[in-house]
Amino acid sequence: MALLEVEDLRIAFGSSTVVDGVSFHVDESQVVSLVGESGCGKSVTSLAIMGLLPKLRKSGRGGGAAVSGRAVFDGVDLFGLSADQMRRRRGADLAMVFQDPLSSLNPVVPIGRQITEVLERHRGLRGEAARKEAENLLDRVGIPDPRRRLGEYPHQLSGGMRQRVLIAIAVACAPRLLIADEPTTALDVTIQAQILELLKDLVDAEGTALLMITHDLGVVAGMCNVVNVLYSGRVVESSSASRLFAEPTHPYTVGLLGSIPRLDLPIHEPLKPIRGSIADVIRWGDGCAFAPRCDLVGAECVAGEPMLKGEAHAHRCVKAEEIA
Amino acid sequence: MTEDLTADTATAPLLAIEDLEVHFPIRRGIAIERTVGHVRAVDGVSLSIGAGDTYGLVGESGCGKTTLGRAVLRIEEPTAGKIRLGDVEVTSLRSEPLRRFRSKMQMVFQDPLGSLNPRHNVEMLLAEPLKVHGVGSKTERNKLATETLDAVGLPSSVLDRYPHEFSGGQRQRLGIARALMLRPDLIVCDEPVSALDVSIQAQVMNLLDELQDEFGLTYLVIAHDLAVVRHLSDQVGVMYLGKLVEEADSEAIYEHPRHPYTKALLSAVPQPDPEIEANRERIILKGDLPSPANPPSGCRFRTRCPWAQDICAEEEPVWREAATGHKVACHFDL
Amino acid sequence: MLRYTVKRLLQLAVALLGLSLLLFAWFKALPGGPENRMLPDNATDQQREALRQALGLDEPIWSQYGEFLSRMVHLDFGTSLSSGRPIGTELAERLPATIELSMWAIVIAVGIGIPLGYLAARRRGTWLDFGAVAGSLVGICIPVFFLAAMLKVVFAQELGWLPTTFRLSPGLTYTEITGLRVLDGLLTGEFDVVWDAARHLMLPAIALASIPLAVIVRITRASVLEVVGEDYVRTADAKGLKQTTIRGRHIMKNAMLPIVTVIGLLLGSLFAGAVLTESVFAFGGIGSFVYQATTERDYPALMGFILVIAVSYVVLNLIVDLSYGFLDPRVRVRK
Amino acid sequence: MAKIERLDRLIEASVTARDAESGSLWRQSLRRMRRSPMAICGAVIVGLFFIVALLGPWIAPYGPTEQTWGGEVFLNQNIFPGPRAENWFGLDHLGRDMFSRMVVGARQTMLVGVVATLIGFAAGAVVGGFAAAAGTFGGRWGERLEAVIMRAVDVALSIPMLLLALSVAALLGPSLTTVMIAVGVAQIPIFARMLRGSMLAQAHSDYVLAAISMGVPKARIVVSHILPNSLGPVIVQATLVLATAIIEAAALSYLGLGNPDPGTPEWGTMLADAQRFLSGAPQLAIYPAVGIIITALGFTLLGEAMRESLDPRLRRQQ
Amino acid sequence: ACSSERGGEDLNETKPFIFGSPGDPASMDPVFASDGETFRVTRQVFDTLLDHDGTEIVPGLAETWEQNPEGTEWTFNLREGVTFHDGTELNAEAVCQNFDRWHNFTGGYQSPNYTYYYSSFFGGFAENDPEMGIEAESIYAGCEADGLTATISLTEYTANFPGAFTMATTGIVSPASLEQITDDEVVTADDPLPQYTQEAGVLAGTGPYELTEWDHGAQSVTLERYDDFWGETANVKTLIFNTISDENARRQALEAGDIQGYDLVAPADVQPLLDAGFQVPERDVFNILYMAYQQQTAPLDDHDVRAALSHAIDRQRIVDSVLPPGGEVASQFIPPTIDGWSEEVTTYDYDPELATQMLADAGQEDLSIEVCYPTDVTRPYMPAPKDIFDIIAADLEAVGVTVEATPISWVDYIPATRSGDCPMYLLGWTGDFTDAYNFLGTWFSTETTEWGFDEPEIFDGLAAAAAEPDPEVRTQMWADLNVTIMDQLPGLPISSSPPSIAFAANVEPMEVSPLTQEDFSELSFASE
Ligand SMILES: Nc1ncnc2c1ncn2[C@@H]1O[C@H](COP(=O)(O)OP(=O)(O)OP(=O)(O)O)[C@@H](O)[C@H]1O
Ligand SMILES: Nc1ncnc2c1ncn2[C@@H]1O[C@H](COP(=O)(O)OP(=O)(O)OP(=O)(O)O)[C@@H](O)[C@H]1O
Ligand SMILES: [Mg+2]
Ligand SMILES: [Mg+2]
Repeated sequence: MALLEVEDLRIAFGSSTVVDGVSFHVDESQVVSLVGESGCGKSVTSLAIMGLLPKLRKSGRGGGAAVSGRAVFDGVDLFGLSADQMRRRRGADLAMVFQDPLSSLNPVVPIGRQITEVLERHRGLRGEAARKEAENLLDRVGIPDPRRRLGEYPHQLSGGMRQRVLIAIAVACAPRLLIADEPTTALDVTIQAQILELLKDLVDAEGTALLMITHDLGVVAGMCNVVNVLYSGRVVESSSASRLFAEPTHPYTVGLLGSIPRLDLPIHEPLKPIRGSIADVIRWGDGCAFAPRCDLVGAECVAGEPMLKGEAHAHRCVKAEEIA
Repeated sequence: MTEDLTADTATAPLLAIEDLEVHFPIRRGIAIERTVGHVRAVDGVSLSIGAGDTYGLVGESGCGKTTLGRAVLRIEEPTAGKIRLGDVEVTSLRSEPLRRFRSKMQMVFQDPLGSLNPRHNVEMLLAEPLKVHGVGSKTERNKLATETLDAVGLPSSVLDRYPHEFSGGQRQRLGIARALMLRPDLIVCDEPVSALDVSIQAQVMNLLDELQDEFGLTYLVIAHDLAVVRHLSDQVGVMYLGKLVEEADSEAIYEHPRHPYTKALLSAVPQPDPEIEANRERIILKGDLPSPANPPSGCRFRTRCPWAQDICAEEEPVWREAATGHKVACHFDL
Repeated sequence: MLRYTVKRLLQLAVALLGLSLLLFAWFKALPGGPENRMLPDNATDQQREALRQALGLDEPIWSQYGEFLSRMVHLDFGTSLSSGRPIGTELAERLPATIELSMWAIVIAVGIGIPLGYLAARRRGTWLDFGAVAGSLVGICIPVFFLAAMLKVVFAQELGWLPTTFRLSPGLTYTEITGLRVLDGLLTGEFDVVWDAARHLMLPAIALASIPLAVIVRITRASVLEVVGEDYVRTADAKGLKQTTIRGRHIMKNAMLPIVTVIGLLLGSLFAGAVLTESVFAFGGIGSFVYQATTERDYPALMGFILVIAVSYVVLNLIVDLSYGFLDPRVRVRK
Repeated sequence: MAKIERLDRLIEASVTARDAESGSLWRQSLRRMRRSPMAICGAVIVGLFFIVALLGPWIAPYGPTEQTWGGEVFLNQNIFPGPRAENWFGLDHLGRDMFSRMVVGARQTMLVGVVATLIGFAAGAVVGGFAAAAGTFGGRWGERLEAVIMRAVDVALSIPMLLLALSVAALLGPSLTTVMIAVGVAQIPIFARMLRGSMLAQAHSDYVLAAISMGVPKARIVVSHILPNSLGPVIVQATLVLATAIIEAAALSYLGLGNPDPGTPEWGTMLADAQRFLSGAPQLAIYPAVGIIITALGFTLLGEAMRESLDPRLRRQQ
Repeated sequence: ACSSERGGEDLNETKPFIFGSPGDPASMDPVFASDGETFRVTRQVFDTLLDHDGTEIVPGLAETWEQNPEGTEWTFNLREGVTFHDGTELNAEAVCQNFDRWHNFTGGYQSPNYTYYYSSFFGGFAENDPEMGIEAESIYAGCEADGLTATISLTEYTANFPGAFTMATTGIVSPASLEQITDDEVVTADDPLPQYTQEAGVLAGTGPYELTEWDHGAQSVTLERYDDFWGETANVKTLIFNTISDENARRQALEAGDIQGYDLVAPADVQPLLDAGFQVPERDVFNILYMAYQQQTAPLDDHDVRAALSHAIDRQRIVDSVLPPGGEVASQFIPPTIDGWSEEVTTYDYDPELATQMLADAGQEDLSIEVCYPTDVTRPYMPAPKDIFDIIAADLEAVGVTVEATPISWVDYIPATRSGDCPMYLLGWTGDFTDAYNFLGTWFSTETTEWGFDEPEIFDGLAAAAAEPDPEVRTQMWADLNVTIMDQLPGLPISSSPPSIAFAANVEPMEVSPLTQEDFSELSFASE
């Protein structure tokens, strides 16, 4: 059984629906990715699972998000839990690593405190015990001289170290599912490599399931078992990583792959970009949202909502055969 | 006659940089500020770019790429060294002649929105460089603007729109169009695509390529993404802590990286292919970039280098030609 | 941190010197003489001229400034032209009243303003938020003296709940230690004084607190709103921390930074407000003194007063800046 | 085929939807403001105030100084007829029609606010703008000049505003001009600081760098790039200062430094005068007080709404 | 009745009487003061040789007194058994020591800032300090003590006498307490007054109260009853003068019961206070408010224009609507309570038609004139300058005169009017003592730019009257002068108005004085 089963997730801010029926699942010890370009709804999806989206007020004002669908974690629908129950799970069963390591750490609280507070909350560790454990954690994520670091503030650390601290916090209570939202985008390649390595090791060692959110297909290829490609709030293609890279079936996936300059291809061969920009969309209800940018677009593309087809390798394109 | 000219330009590079240094003073003090040290952002870089070529500069954040680019354009004052563009020694130009000379070299910025004045519409944006250099009449300027817009793939109907009404990719096109307006010899592109989405990134890269052919441009492309640089450039230089550590044509860099840092960089770039990824040999560097205010002794890379030896701490490696057109600064032949 | 403190102190000295020059030049430029106020209506012109001369008002400017400066260095502000007493003494006698009043005003403003601002931010868009924002807007727009007068008419005069004037009922025996009456009462155990002084403080402090309160509510609200949107609050939420922890350690600790700055800046308007409030309540602080000094062209007194206020304002802001260092670790190293 | 057309139409629709958002930054923020109740309230109040201020003398049923009902008013017996058919707001202590005085007084009040703000704005902008320009483009000497100017501004800032105004008032003697100048002068350091800060922020932006790299002359960069983009927050501040100016003017009047000429009514002076009758005839104080509060509120609301609509950080939260 | 009587007495012993003064006193040594707030306090502590009852001069410390016909020798027979608060006895020696001390002031003590009244009365000092700018010679010729008889000699008579002996500034201080001080601290005019003047209890007087505390911070002065007072001992044991400078605040404090009395009641408050059961005893008028016509300014040099303007003004309305109850229209430049007030003066009654006609006759139909008034002040004779100006302006406009309002801040007002900058202006005077010279002499003793006219008849008449020691003769001379002055019409006397004083309902107030010289020892708390 899947550890996390997201079904028909819909998220709307006011009148704009930014996630529109997303379903996917994460099995135990699996690394699953959500990939797509900026604004396609990756972060919002992860935040919804964590219960971190701003709540919708009764008045409908204040910019809250309307979330519907189900996110079954370990047999329990997370959306059905009370705020308090959810708070007890966050940080313990489900943990998250955010994109920007500087802004994600509290600038006026020593990092030691930021680690021990989660140990205190979920593992009941206090005082010296908590400090010892925090030190262990820093050591585990590869921060040298952890004792000294505990008393330092985020601005005294480099970007890579901050991200390590965030990871330490996330894995402090040995969560069963770790969600990483673009954990390396803000970092240099060499540091990115360090962090990805670290994540991989942690996941392997603990058997933690990882939901990896990224826009970098390279990262996906290096880390993930299963890939879900999102476009304009929907999954357009979903399959195991090996199959997806070998035979992409959705024009969007194809386009993405064609846009990336690769080290293994001859230089100066022009890239094959997708035309237009992500602003050029139509509503999914009216047809394929990708249609305005698609080279293969035809009348059938705007004949109504395309369905997700296929089991192991699902795609949402009426012209999938043409690509294959 | 014509023969001679072409021959000349082929041999003499368009841009030649010699021992360029840019140091930023670190000021501190109680009542009166004193200089207590220097950030050696660029610390002795020499390179040259032939006319019509593209030179790619890569390196990690903070290694001095932007500073180098700006020094070339004299936006940042070089502390030492010479820069020559064509027959003109840029470093010796002062005020008005420098201002005039700026028409020969232009810049494309990383942040497409931030580099466009939000209160100027496209027409003002594009006409301004012409106006300040006294080029053409109003109608001529307009015609040129329309042409250039067309070249970067935007319709002339956008002339009266404002920057915030465009998408990221379109804004970058505008930035490029503005740089093109004076038909400069050299364009410095500082991270021209790193703020863009993958699909848009590809569009802009292709555009830069096309424009180079169309206008015979020379590029200095600065980026931290090795794949991007390799794709755009004829020659690639790798920078580390204010110095070049390796320089070669882009093919060679990828095939035979000679500096451990280049190797590490290359191995760190994730490839969108699970098979390559699974079999790739990774060099994971230890630690972070040291501070450019007091770089390590000897070889600057030694603190993170997996192959470091004693000599690396003692002696600074010389900048040598390891193979034809392939220079490297390392004590060893790897 | 030490370097930073020393640096700020040096800057302060330079600023004060500049200020003294500015003030001196300013007051010398003022027309009309104090002698007109110091003499009865039917004094002769000759008597007036005599007084001018006697006061040294016809000496060269620079020698007047030299003397002025040397006196300032010796903390001698000269003699008040209107009361004939040393200005330093006059100020020292009146300062405690103003300090006590301002302190209570700040206590009220902070004590109510921060919780209210926090609640308004957390319940953004509700009636509570609307009420707090509207109330603070109105609070900023009410002239202080009018509010003071209205409070007095309603609560002291019509309802008779509180006294209308003075700091303490005349005739009440009281032992002075710090000059802050409530505090002194507590120290000496004279609880009737504590009660009486508190009753006298109530209305003026509320009137004086109106603007700081309004500003603090708004800045707290804005600051909390901004912090709540920060990534680290989301991180704290993602850790599953208790709400109280998030509120205290993650939201308020960060939100306090702009609030502290604003409180420092508010001190200026507080002194100004004190001038108005004290005159309405005959509170006898430094405010009524400056009012009198202004109308009577008592330049030395005005100069002394402004210097004292400016110095305390600058010093208080220095303290605010330094306390910033404790609140925000980033400042500690930066410079 | 029809389907393709439909697709085109859809794309067109999505594009025009974006076009609807077009226009300059100002126009956009104006549009945003139209949706904010705060801005609407503020604009309505300010608009009404300006109308009354401009048309005052024609709206007023009586002259503001006509002591038409002198015989009915007995100051020394505290007899002031209140609101009635002929005098909507009643009579003041000299038997003048309060309504007429309020309406005519609006103009003076507006004048105080506007002129004071203009003085502060203009002088502050010159000082701050000059400092910022010198510091950015003046080389080493420019930097020093800027430091000196800004130190002076800081010193001026350390004097509480009312005191600054008070000393100006003492210099000039009590009059309406005094109040305007006093309040205006007191605002100079604030405006100077704001404009400088805002200009420096712009001076380090990429588009200024771009302008430099294109060879745009320095003067032109300051005038056509930096200044227009820095004025936003300063203009917002000006709106807020208008509110403060009106209140400060009232405070100065209360301290006896305001308009001493009773012939031309002004709200601050009226309020200060009416303090004497607060318990006997509170209406005489309440009319001008409410006038001042509402007007100040109007400007504050408008200013705040403008600030919100211009502030990209706040915009993001919306 | 008996028990309630005791209730009042109890209160007198236990409850302090708190009086709201409009301003702080300046000095506890009365010779250095020139303001009513100081005198209000010191008058309770330091007795003077002579005193006032109403406007009449009566014995003070001197039981009887005589003057020689030339008015240059004043002999005072002191009361027996008078003791100072420090226990020493009063005798002529003590009186002379006081006068000699004043006469011998040096340096900054001579500054008009401090000893304005003394130098006004006596001309100067033993040795005038050139720095202080006093040029006149002292007319003080010495004081002879003989047991309880003190004789003060002058070199010449002025009409300031015997009024000067009633002035609080000449209050007699215990010589023993003077020994604690040295008069050498004030060297220049901007040296502060010596510390002892700012403290209670250094100087001892003979009055019904002794000073016990001056709290500058709280702006309050506390006095305690002196039980060995030579007259009737005070009723209330503790008396506190607490400053409340704002007139509204004073009223509100009285209404709220925070204070039991205050001075300078705003005219508008009188009726409401009476209605609410407070006591506002009427003082007799002892001041003059006038509007001056500066005759150097055309066409004010034309008598008919001045008369026309005078007819245009409805003085009765000013009195009725602005001035406190008890105010009256003034017909001449002295109040009716002073000897020399004349029934025969020309009056200029309100008659706008006549005024219009007269202006037309004088060819001044389109007269436009500047009128000055002071801004940030209320004076006892002029409770609301702005309001009074408004009414006058409206009246003048009604006869076709265009009024240019020139408000001037009080500090600059006197200099402005003195220098002749104001064609028409409002001003007035409150008498210090009851001699017409105290009023007329202030204005018309010589040609000034203040008035801008040259009328030797008036100037000479005034000098003659001032030097006439015989009171009877002097009174007639004053009466004649008043007629002359009102014919000449240098200004229009507008009103005399009583400055009001108010008390709580449970107070038995003292007799009020037109010279605001109330004796607080008469005051007591009433029975419930
Ligand atoms: N609080 C919010 N209110 C309104 N719209 C929002 C909010 N948060 C996100 N959105 C919108 O939801 C959409 C999806 O946003 P999301 O942050 O999930 O994108 P993303 O895929 O994570 O992109 P990126 O790669 O840039 O992080 C975007 O169009 C965004 O504008
Ligand atoms: N104006 C300046 N004053 C002081 N130090 C500076 C200044 N500009 C840059 N530096 C420092 O110089 C070094 C090189 O900066 P530069 O911006 O050139 O790096 P970069 O390679 O472009 O990095 P990135 O990839 O982050 O853009 C950095 O350490 C930076 O902090
Ligand atoms: Mg995201
Ligand atoms: Mg850079």
